[in-house]
Amino acid sequence: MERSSNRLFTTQDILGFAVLAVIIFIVLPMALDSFRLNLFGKYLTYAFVAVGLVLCWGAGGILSLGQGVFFGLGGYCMAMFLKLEASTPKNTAIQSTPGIPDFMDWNQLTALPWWWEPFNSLFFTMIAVVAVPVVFALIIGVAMFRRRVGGVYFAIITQAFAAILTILIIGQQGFTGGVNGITDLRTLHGWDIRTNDAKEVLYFVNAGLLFACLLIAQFVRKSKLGRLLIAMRDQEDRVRFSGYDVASFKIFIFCLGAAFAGIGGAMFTLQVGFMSPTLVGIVPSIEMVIFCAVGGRLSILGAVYGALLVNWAKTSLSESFPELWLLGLGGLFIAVVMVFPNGLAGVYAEHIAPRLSGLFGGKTGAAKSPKETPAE
Amino acid sequence: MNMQNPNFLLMVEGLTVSFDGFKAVNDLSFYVEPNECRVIIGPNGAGKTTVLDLICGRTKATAGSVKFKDKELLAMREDQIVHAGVGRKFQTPSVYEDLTVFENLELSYPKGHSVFGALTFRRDANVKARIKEIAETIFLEDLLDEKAAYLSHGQKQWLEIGMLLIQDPELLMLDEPVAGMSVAERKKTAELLRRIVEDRSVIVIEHDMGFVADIATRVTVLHQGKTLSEGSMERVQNDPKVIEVYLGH
Amino acid sequence: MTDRKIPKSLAGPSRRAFMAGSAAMTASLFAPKALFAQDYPTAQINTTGLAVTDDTVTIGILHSVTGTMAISETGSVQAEKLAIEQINAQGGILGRKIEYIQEDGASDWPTFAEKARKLLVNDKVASVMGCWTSASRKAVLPVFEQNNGMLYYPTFYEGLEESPNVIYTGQEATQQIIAGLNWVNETKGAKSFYLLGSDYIWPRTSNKIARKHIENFMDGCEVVGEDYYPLGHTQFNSVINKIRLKKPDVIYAIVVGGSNVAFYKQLKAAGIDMTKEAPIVLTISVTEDEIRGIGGENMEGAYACMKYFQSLDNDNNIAFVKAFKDMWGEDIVIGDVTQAAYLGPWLWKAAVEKAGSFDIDKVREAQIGVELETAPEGYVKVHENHHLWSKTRVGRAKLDGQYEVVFETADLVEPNPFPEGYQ
Amino acid sequence: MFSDYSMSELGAIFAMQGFAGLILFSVFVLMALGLAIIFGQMGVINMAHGEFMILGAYVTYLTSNLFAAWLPGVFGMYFFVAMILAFIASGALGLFIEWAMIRHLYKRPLDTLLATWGLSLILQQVYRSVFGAREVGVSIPDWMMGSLPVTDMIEVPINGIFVMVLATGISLAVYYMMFRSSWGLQVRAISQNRVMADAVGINTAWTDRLTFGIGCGVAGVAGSAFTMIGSTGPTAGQLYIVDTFLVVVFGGAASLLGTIASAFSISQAQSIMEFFLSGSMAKVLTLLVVVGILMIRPQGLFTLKLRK
Repeated sequence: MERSSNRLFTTQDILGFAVLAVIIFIVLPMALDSFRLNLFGKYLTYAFVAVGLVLCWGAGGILSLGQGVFFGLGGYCMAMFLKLEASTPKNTAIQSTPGIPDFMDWNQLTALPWWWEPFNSLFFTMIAVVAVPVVFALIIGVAMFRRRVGGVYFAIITQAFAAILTILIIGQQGFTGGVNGITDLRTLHGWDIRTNDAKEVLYFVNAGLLFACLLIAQFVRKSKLGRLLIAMRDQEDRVRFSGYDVASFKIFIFCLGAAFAGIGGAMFTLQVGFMSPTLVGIVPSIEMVIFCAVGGRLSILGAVYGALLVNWAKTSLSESFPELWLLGLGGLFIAVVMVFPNGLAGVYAEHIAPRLSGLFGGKTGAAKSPKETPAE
Repeated sequence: MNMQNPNFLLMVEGLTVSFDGFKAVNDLSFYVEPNECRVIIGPNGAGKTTVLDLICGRTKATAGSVKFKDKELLAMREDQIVHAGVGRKFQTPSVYEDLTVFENLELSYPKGHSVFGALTFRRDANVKARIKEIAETIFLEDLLDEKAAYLSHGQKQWLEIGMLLIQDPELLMLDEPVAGMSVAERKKTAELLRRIVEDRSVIVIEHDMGFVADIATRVTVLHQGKTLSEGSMERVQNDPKVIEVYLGH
Repeated sequence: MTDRKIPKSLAGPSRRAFMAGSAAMTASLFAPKALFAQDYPTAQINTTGLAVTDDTVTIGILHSVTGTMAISETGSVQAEKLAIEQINAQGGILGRKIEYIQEDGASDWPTFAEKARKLLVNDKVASVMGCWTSASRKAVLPVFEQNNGMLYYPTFYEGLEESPNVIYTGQEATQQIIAGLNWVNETKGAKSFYLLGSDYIWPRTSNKIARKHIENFMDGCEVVGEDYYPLGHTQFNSVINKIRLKKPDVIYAIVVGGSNVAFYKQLKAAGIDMTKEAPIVLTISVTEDEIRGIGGENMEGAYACMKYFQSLDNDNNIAFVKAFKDMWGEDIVIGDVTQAAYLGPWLWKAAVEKAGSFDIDKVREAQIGVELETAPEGYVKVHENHHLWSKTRVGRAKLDGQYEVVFETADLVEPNPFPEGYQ
Repeated sequence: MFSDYSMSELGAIFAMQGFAGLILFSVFVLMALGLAIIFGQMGVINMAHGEFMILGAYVTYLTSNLFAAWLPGVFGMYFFVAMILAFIASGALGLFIEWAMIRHLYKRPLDTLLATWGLSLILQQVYRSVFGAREVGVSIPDWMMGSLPVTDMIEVPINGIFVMVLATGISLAVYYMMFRSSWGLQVRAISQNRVMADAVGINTAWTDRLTFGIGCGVAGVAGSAFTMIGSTGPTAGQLYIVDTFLVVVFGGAASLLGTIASAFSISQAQSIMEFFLSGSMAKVLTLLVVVGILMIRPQGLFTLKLRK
């Protein structure tokens, strides 16, 4: 009675992970020049968020329109560390108060605010990158899920959080760099992150972290918790009356999504070289949902493809037809909802996988209904 | 009639809930003994389902007390009530349609109910054996790998009962368990219930009087949120107040 | 100002050139001193592998065509394209036609950084005309510094920056603020000021400089209130009430974008008639471009402090306005930033020709001290701090959406991005 | 902080500040009513609500140009024509969108959210292509600009009064339609029990379409009115969306009265705080308070307690 869904990896999962690994670790680095590779590295940072959304939204039915908040918090934590490192008294000698970040000096701050101090430590920063978003998610999650706020209300309130944080960051520019963000980041422990070599290294670090997150996500999906999430999405009351504290599961998965987003944000900062409130607001938050939806809201690997594909399309379309980009993106939103509700993964499972299995004569689970298509 | 009888499994006293002034359940009291099968009947809108909702924590009471094994349920969360030993089946079958029968039962298995527990839960031999055992009880042993969505209406009802049984509750509350079943399924369900009652108490809401007579130890008649009559099936059937309510209007 | 090395025909288009209509034809007719490519072998003038061929040189244009900033940046793109066309009509730079690659920053700062990198690393452009907001400039700045590119940045901005890889063709804050404040104090007798702005770095820094100047350098003057609203805010009745309460002589407004429209409409509706000048409204954020959205009737009587107005009456500007309208349509308006954007390609051309090379380092060196007599705003000169010497002017908004110039500084104002005593 | 002012000044200021709050209240009501109808009664999230408003604003712009060109004599009255046209244009687009998109998604409220977000992007680009990226200046008839002096210190803006009258009028009209017309009865019946409403012969498909259309039409009228106080550009609609949703959610989604009460409390809170704090902080605090209250009381201000 061994059931395939109880194993961490089915044959098909292994295949899916392997293909993605080959694409990310071998094909892209070989096919792309350093500039394009860095771009794809940036896209991959959004994939962290999209994978988190698959867990929250696809599996758990919790649609957060505020993932940008967590992405931003992670990114800002990293940016604060890098900014402090870049603001040596020597580099900032022309300031009235050397040794503090330039934007603080422009805003008449004469000393580093106390809550910036810990970000002198890389170790603390690495913890904060995950911990700060998680604590935020925990507060929001406890407040909302304990009171059984869900669905549309949750979406709107998380969206409001994105708006609030953006206004706050912009308004408190002496502490946050305001609308400009935290810019001109240079080195990580003396290692210049702006060189092409560094960017390549960062790409692989990023890809490695993404795979770690994918494995965690796969583990969660395949654990009993993963099945519980699906059960909760469809029959929340039944789960509750089977003796589960539904809220704690939702809080957990929301925090996990926030942690992924925070890591993504930190990697974004490292690869792009700055962090700004435009990554926090409502628009990027919703765009991250679309990456997830395009890939297939039920598929963690799909989320990665979704993030890569949409962003690649955005870059190339806006290079050649900037006017058309919004039309294309808008159309994509509508199409993915109305025509391909399970995104790329759904298309794969319905149309490609059956043919593949017919081709190889194997039985690779093609008969699965699209509604519960597992990864890939 | 404030009876502090330690032999009662469930003591409901002065239970009241009002929705914007409308008292759906009004100062209701009743007591359930161990191994009793209590059937609650009453006309539509009498508050039957609301009573179950109140006991299992789905609806918050305005006043009163619900004691289960001397523990006050009204102060507890739904999942804590379940862990205390109260199971609840809903009126419309609610099973996880996307999951298989096996997985449905597995999710109800009383282990790994914390976040960490669920992450580290392993499907070991004990779990499998227990699931198999329950599946036999609810006549679904051949359908373990079927998705719940493909079950018949009656089979879904059984599956939901099975999901409760696997937790081995001391008090089981069933809301119209035979609604929408064929005659054959009804008979099987009655047989199932009789077996269940052997080692636990059950509260059943039911309209089908034949079925009620078949299983009930005692019957409580609710009317406008209050107890109208209580006792054996025979006594209740002959109570003029009950006849008035059912036939008079 | 006597020692101008650049021949007039090189430094800018002549007025007659525009009137001839066909730009291509004018090149040979009116630019007798055009330089020929064969005099400048590519290998000599381009030693760092920029996108320069024997007959073309490629530059980048990097502005937002989509998103919220597209409203503001459109004018800059148009001005830059006009300048490029005119330069090409005169024979190009060192005999090479300018080609451009236009990228869309999409009002998104990471996209700006990404596109800047693309232009510099992949396309190897010889210079970039671009950016509008400070945030986009801050985002691309490290990219330009690391890859040694050259950015011509057109917007008036808060200062506090002096990058070797940027030429700031707009005013830094002191150039825009101080003369205007002095003027309103001296000619209108204004003593009390209410500072208002959208909540981001440029209005905040500008108001900070304004406050320092009012409090430290203007006798008997005071700031009676200071307020900031989020970008995109559309309800200003509360602050208008506060203004009534404080009764300032001057409302010093640095509101931007859609908020602008809301602010001036509501100001007028609240019965503050700006033509009566009680209080006076003085702004540094409303150019002719913005008035189109606000409506001339809602703006009439307000004063703006800029370096350029479309109504400027000099030959350079008359020709510029005509050429601009010929290219982009009769009903287009030209604001301060649009003019500054127009200067970008011309300043770069002058520097390249002075250096005799496209190499960034040589251009940078040559750029200092470059003068442009043909600028629509009048004569400008590049300061060694990479900003321009420019005049400050005050205009009064008219019903038709144009400004009437009521004041200009006698001399060019020195750019001072790190003003002592104002920080 | 009050010591600098005389009592009469303070009185006048508080009167005007109260009035400013009322204007903001009217603005919120206008923004939120259309959304409250659609979200409250149909459970559909219309993220393109702001773009429907902007459509109304563009219609007003076109109408003003038409009047200026062809009927300059009655230009002062164009605004009323424009509002009717705005209602028709936004309403018609709403009917079409319901038919093409929304009706397929009634069971997936989160998906309507995404699809209508896509719609909003498309509409923005369409506006940009048709009307240009710049804001358009809508000329307002002279009689609407300016203010009425009540005392020598208190002046009330006429467009503020106009917005208030309009908000009251539209609220009454919506109230009448919801609670006095057969359409309203049908809408309420459907929102209570769709299957039953279907069974008793209500044309649920058509009622839904009409509801969506009317909600969008009201948004169009709001957009038309907002040309008096705000900007009209392709992306201006985005400015309103968060505020609007919070007003509706805070009010308790199913209750029109709740929407009005919530618009009132949010506008007054914001208006009072704006007077004492910087505008940015007032905004942040208002949003935080609203979100905070929603966390404690997720069902919003007004809601019926229902048996599940």
